[in-house]
Amino acid sequence: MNRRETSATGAKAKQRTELLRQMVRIRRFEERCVELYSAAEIRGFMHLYIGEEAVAAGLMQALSPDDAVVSTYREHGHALARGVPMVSVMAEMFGRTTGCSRGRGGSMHLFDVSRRFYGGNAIVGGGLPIAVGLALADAMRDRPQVTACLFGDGAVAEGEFHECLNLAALWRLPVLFSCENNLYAMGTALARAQAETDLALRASSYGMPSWAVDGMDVEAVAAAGNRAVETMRASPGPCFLELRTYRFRAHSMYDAERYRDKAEVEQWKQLDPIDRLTARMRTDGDLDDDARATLDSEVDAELDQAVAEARTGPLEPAADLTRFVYSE
Amino acid sequence: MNRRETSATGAKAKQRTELLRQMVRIRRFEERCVELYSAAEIRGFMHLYIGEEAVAAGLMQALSPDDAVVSTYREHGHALARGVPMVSVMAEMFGRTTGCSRGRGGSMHLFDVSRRFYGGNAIVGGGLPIAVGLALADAMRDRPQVTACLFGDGAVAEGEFHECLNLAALWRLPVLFSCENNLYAMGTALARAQAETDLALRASSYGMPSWAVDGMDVEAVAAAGNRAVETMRASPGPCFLELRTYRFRAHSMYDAERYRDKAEVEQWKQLDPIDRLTARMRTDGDLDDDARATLDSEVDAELDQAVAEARTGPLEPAADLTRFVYSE
Amino acid sequence: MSSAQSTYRDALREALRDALREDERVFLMGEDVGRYGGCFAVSLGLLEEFGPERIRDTPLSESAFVGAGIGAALAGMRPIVEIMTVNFSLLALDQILNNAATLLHMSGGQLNVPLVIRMTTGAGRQLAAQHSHSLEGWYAHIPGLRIIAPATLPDARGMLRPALACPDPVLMFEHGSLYNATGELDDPAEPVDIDTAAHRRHGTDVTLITYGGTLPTTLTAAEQLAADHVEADIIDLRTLRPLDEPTILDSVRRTHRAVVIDEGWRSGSLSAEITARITEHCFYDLDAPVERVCSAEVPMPYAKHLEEAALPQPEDVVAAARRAVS
Amino acid sequence: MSSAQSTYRDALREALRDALREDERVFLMGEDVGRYGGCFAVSLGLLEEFGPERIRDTPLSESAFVGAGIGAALAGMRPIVEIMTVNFSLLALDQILNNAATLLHMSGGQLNVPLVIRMTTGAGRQLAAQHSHSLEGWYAHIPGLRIIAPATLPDARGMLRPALACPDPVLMFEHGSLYNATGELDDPAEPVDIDTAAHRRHGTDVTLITYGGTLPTTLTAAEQLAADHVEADIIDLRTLRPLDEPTILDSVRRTHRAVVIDEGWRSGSLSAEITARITEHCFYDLDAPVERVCSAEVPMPYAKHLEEAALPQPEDVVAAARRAVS
Ligand SMILES: Cc1ncc(C[n+]2csc(CCOP(=O)(O)OP(=O)(O)O)c2C)c(N)n1
Ligand SMILES: Cc1ncc(C[n+]2csc(CCOP(=O)(O)OP(=O)(O)O)c2C)c(N)n1
Ligand SMILES: [Mg+2]
Ligand SMILES: [Mg+2]
Repeated sequence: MNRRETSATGAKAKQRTELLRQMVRIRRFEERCVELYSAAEIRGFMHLYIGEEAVAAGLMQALSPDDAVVSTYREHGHALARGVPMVSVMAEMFGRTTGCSRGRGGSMHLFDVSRRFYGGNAIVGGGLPIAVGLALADAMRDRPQVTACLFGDGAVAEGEFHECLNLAALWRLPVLFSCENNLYAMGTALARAQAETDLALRASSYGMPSWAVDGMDVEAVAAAGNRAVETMRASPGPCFLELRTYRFRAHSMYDAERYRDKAEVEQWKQLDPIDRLTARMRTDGDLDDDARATLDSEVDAELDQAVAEARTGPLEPAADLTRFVYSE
Repeated sequence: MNRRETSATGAKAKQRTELLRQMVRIRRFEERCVELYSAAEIRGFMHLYIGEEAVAAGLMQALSPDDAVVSTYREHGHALARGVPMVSVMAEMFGRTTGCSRGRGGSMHLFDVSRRFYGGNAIVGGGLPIAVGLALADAMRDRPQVTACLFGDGAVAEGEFHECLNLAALWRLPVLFSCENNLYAMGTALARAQAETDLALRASSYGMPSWAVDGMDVEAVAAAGNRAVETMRASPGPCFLELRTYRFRAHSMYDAERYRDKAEVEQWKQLDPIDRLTARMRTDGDLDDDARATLDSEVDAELDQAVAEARTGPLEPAADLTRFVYSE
Repeated sequence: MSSAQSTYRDALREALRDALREDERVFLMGEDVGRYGGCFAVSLGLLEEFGPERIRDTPLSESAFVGAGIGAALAGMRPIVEIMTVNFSLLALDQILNNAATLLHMSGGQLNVPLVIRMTTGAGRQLAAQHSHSLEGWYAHIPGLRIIAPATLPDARGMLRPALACPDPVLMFEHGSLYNATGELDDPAEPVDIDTAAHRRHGTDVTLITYGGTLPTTLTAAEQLAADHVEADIIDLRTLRPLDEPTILDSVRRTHRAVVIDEGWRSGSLSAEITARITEHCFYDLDAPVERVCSAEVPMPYAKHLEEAALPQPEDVVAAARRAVS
Repeated sequence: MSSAQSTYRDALREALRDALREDERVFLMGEDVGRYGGCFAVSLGLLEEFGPERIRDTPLSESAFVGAGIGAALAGMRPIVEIMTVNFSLLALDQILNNAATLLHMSGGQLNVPLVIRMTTGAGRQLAAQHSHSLEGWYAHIPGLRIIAPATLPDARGMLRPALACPDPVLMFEHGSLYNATGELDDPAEPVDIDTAAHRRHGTDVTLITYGGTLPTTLTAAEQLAADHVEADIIDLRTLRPLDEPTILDSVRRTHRAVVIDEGWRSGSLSAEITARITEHCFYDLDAPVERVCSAEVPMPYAKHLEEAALPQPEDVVAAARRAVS
């Protein structure tokens, strides 16, 4: 093996480690959230991303800091992978002023304008027009940025989906439509919501490059994300990625999961994106027990610190309740 | 020529005459409306159908009286071809209680429940969900009816279009989506509104039979309408027809038509559906000067009578202003 | 007649079940009403009893399925459309205002729309700015609609029937904080109408006017006031459009003082309309200006202490009533 | 300083032209604003001057292009979005309420939305039930929005600039019956703010409070009243949210009588809020209940005589003012 190869391999291993780290950060963060929710330290609606981490980790690495991200209510993973500090996400869940939305947003409304992370939208489909507008502004100013817009399979049924795909295609705007197809919208299976369940095919009818990706394989997502972003930077216009994934947990914190088989869930768990990448890295010699243990303990340290800081952060004075209704 | 052939030819000639009569009724009706509008006897927004008569005449003959129709604000032609009496349409334009909506609707809101003519909707795309619901009710009660839903090319950009095509396809509802593609939504050419201008192709992506029809040829429309209705009665589910047509006049009563070439308009006028059918009938010996003159004078008599009655119809007492806000 | 412990949620479900059993034209349609059992479990079990044709899960297409409810109603069905929460109803507002509320008039009386639309409303569960609206008072602005808001178990049980019997569109608002409310329910249920307000407490010192999610708040406040020898007359509006003006005005004419408690944002809320009506009709009977206790004019914040600060609390009602009687 | 004859429409266009010239972040987007010249010809000629990038025709996708305006505003542009009429804005209400009005708060102050949305409002042209709404007062219920309604040529000319300078979303309502209104316009134009109401007439007997399309109605009524020796103080609100309470209350404290004239449907209209505020703050100053002159609660009928009967007429204002001063 010559040096060139070693360093390429080293770079790849580093990239993989970074992808793994992001996925583990998200997973561990959310597992902790479950505990905190059970202890009533977090409240409101909380939608877990567990099982879908490959999508956030793979997509976000494709973006540059100048690119924009528009997300949903199931966005802890998106925010963390985008670089929103864990402590400010956690503080938000605790409703503290140190939270990334000063405690006014909660789990469903994470924002970080310094990272061009534009939320955190709890209206299904509601973020798509905003993404189109962000991309429009960039296009009008001849900036090379793209806007990644994440949404679920459920959003495909909304009128706004249609209006936005058409508008972005018509005006050739750099929106990376990223559909996290986890097969369910709450309790509604895709086939009970869509006459045509091939979502990439549906999207391509608007006249934009569209393809489906194994959303349980973080490297596949990363490759697709890179390719889409390259395509968009090279020539204007949107792309559509259907990221085929699965949520391992309930829709929100609790639900009886009457709408799907335990066996189906188990089958998908076999495709756990963290396990898959770990296994692949071990096979390729990119990860050993030590390295994995180090990674885990780094993440745990980050998490412990985040929880500790979040828990003790200040609360907004009630007298300031009506701040931020209008600009100051 | 044996008797069988004669009578078949006779039937065809009769059908053609009927199609011609409907188109002439619509054309003459609207030409009179223009005069009445200029004389300020009709007010409000008035959208003329002149040039598009083949669509209404061809489609409506495919429906049975039990079928339902949902229309737009450009619906004089639809109402007349559906069998709403000319006098009650005209009286509506005059704002009389003898109008088909008691003078409360005007040009954009013609209704006739006895003919299952459900309006008359001035919100672009607003009629589509209603059509889906009418078809749903019929489907739930195993009735063989279909609901024809007319709308323009402009409506294709609306979110409701998308939601309704998907819902009808998903639930296999008998909606005949009838898109009158006259190439413009007000001043916006189709190519400036749709990334994909082949509307039948777009519709087919929802998983329903869809095809384009020469909307300037009333016999082609009739054939397509018949085929679609047969298809739908034979096996449940929607169909989509893209009826390629053109409006000869301004969007509403007046507009400067800054958005299209005079030459383009002239070219389309060469395809005048009344002229085309007339010519074909003459060639085939289905129409002679006398017959045409008779038809014209019958229509004019109907129209004169309609105007005379409409003009003298009673006005709703102002004291009854708030009737029909709630059921009585 | 017997009576049993129940919840607001169960009462709603029983009403749905009765309606589905009694009239085959009735069906329920909305997001996750079937397999999931309803996002707030109101329709749990109905799919199993009535099947997927009548308990109809819809895609996330609010405008289409609300409009489809209108169309089905026109064709003689009696659809009950569930919108998960009032926040999402904005996506269907065109259908609700431009079609449901308007078709009867536009058609000169031909097309009535016997449609019931149910939705959850209100804050109090830290669901933040896009899931905590109280827009029922806002909807009450629209002619052609009837707006109802059951606040008690008997009303949750009883208002669906007259709503379905009504030939016009009825919007029914269920406050999210009430689903777990418990109480006794008579069997057979007492019939309820959707025309009149209900007296929830009798008193002569001040009239407290409220509805829905703030009824419990108001009842609590009344107890505190009573401890202080201020006896409140409490009116639960139940129907927000049309308002039962006589009941409101009668009470105010007796007490000469009124407080309106309304979870809507204060400016342009239903409380403003009630204040205006009272002053228009009882101006010379009033001993003090009508007081309003509303939500702060802020998109609802997530943090618990801020949400509480934003919402009408019993102490706010007590303070307003004290001002009125002082 | 000179002055010239102009129309309300031209004044709006001049304001747009100035904004587009002065700030390259400004662009206009909406249905038929470009090639068609605007459905009411407000933007006629702007496409030729500023090109299709900045005078942007949109497909019929109200929700998408309003939301795109929000997104573009977030990214530093200064979009002006035109919705043809307020009726169609219902299709974009989710974006307006759940996003434009809410993002600043939800994000804890990070995301302001400097967006201007213009739309036509109001009845009077026999456009019937789906094209005649007056919903600006209804929109004024929503925290996070600013609502403005220029009624005069100088305001049509002057309010866009402060609206664009405002870091928050501003909805501007143009009454359809005003576009052809003529008058003098100063050059250079007097600056106008979007914070204060304007006095349109001074009088001491009764305060008439109105805005937008009913200002001419109210001015006509005032002349009739003056002939009868009743001198009206006329307040043109101009900004419906936030309300300029001091100006309203000052006047009522002087006249002791008030009439609100508002084209919205009476129940739950802005007139109710104004009535409530006046009674809350000036209860002991009032010599008579506040009167309201509103539209009949009916989807607007087409027939001319019915539409006229549904809308506030000068005689209705005169009668209400007479009741107030009697
Ligand atoms: C417009 C709207 N309708 C309904 C809801 C309630 N709701 C919240 S999440 C959800 C399911 C969305 O499914 P999907 O888009 O597939 O995303 P996922 O939750 O699977 O990530 C629903 C119905 C909502 N928030 N907004
Ligand atoms: C939701 C909505 N947006 C805008 C309008 C204004 N408008 C009325 S007709 C029209 C054009 C519609 O074009 P199309 O659907 O092609 O029908 P056509 O007029 O060509 O028959 C527009 C924009 C409207 N009525 N409703
Ligand atoms: Mg999903
Ligand atoms: Mg068209």
